[in-house]
Amino acid sequence: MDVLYFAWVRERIGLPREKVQTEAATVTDLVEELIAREPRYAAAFADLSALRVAVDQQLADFDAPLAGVREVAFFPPMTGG
Amino acid sequence: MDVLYFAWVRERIGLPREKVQTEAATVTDLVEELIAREPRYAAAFADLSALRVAVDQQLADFDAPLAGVREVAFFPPMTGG
Amino acid sequence: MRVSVAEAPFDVGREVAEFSAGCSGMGAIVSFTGIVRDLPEAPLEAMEIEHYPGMTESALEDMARRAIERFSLGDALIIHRHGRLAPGETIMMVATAAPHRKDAFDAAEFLMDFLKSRAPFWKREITAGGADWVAAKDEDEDALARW
Amino acid sequence: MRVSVAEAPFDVGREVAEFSAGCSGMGAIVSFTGIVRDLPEAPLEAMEIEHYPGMTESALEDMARRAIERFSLGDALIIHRHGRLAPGETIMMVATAAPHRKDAFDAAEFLMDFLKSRAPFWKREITAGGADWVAAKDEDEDALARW
Repeated sequence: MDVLYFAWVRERIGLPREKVQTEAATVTDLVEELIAREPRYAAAFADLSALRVAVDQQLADFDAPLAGVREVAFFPPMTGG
Repeated sequence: MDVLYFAWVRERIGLPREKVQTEAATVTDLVEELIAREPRYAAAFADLSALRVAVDQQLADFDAPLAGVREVAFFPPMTGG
Repeated sequence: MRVSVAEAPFDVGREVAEFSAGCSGMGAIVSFTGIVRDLPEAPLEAMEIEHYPGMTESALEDMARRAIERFSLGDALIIHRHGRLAPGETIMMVATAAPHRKDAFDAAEFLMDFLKSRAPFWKREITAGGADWVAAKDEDEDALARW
Repeated sequence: MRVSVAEAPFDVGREVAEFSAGCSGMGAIVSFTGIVRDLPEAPLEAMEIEHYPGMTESALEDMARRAIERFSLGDALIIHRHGRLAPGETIMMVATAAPHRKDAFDAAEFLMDFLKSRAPFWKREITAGGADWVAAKDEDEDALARW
């Protein structure tokens, strides 16, 4: 699965995207796996209320299932316009 | 005093403006004087709720006083924009 | 602030570009353009617009000043044509510039609501069947109540 | 309907003129232009805009489609830049065309409200003191509630 990071999430984790081998059932499960890896992930995911997630390029909730998903992206609230 | 007519008021009365010698105290008094003149005025002023008035180029009510006024205009509700 | 009442066509793109370029410090620009509708089911030959020279200009200036004050605008523009216009021709435009989008949108709607019912213009539609003065709409009068 | 996401500047005047010219039968056109604010009291060196290639385009297309359907638009346009922009540069614009003014205004505000909080763009302000990600505003999130 491709995992993408944008804005300060990208800065804290230190890379814009990576391949992740995971059996995580939901986004929350994936976040927990990432947090367990290294402190920089824990720092990025410290406050989930400050984060948004897209699953296969659609905005989603953290309890969204990951079966069949190819791409998950984490980022702060958007500031377009 | 200059009296101006616009849109279908102008068409019914048959002219765009005229000089009127009047001692009318208010717009309503002026309207009554005009109605008394000729049927075309009576036709134009038959329904005052369908008319608007400007006194010296400012929108006004029909009870507006005419002392010192130089120009009165009658017209239907405006349709700009 | 600029107000223009004229018979001649104007270039919407150029007006928007010039208005935007002149607005330093403003983050939001809104423009509204009104066009003579060209409807196949009700073919219009022309739209004729009569106005009240003198009062028109002062009424538009007054509206622009009120919008600038009420919505803290950096600038406002009103252009309105009169005379005979063909379907598809541009009738008028307003533009507003404000620090943030809500004020720019509100000010443009404020100007349009006042232009519709408080600026001395009268439209007449010319069709094959004759000429009809456009009736004022209750909804346009109602739209003023919110300001 | 057209959606454009690009780093290059665009010509607001030309876009508005072309959009207007292509809208037969529409009486009302609204445009919104967003500009990097140039404030003497808080000098900005640049605004950097990051986005999510792929998702951005599909999110904007989805918003434009929803606006067209919901407000019965004749057409809608969204242009949004990314990359590094100087103060005074145009960030983005939307334009809407509808038979009547209320739908054109509502649709433009609808698009702006969704662009602010639902399109994957992130702004960073570069000043002499450093670089700061622009925080999302509660009022922008609240603005979505009305649609």
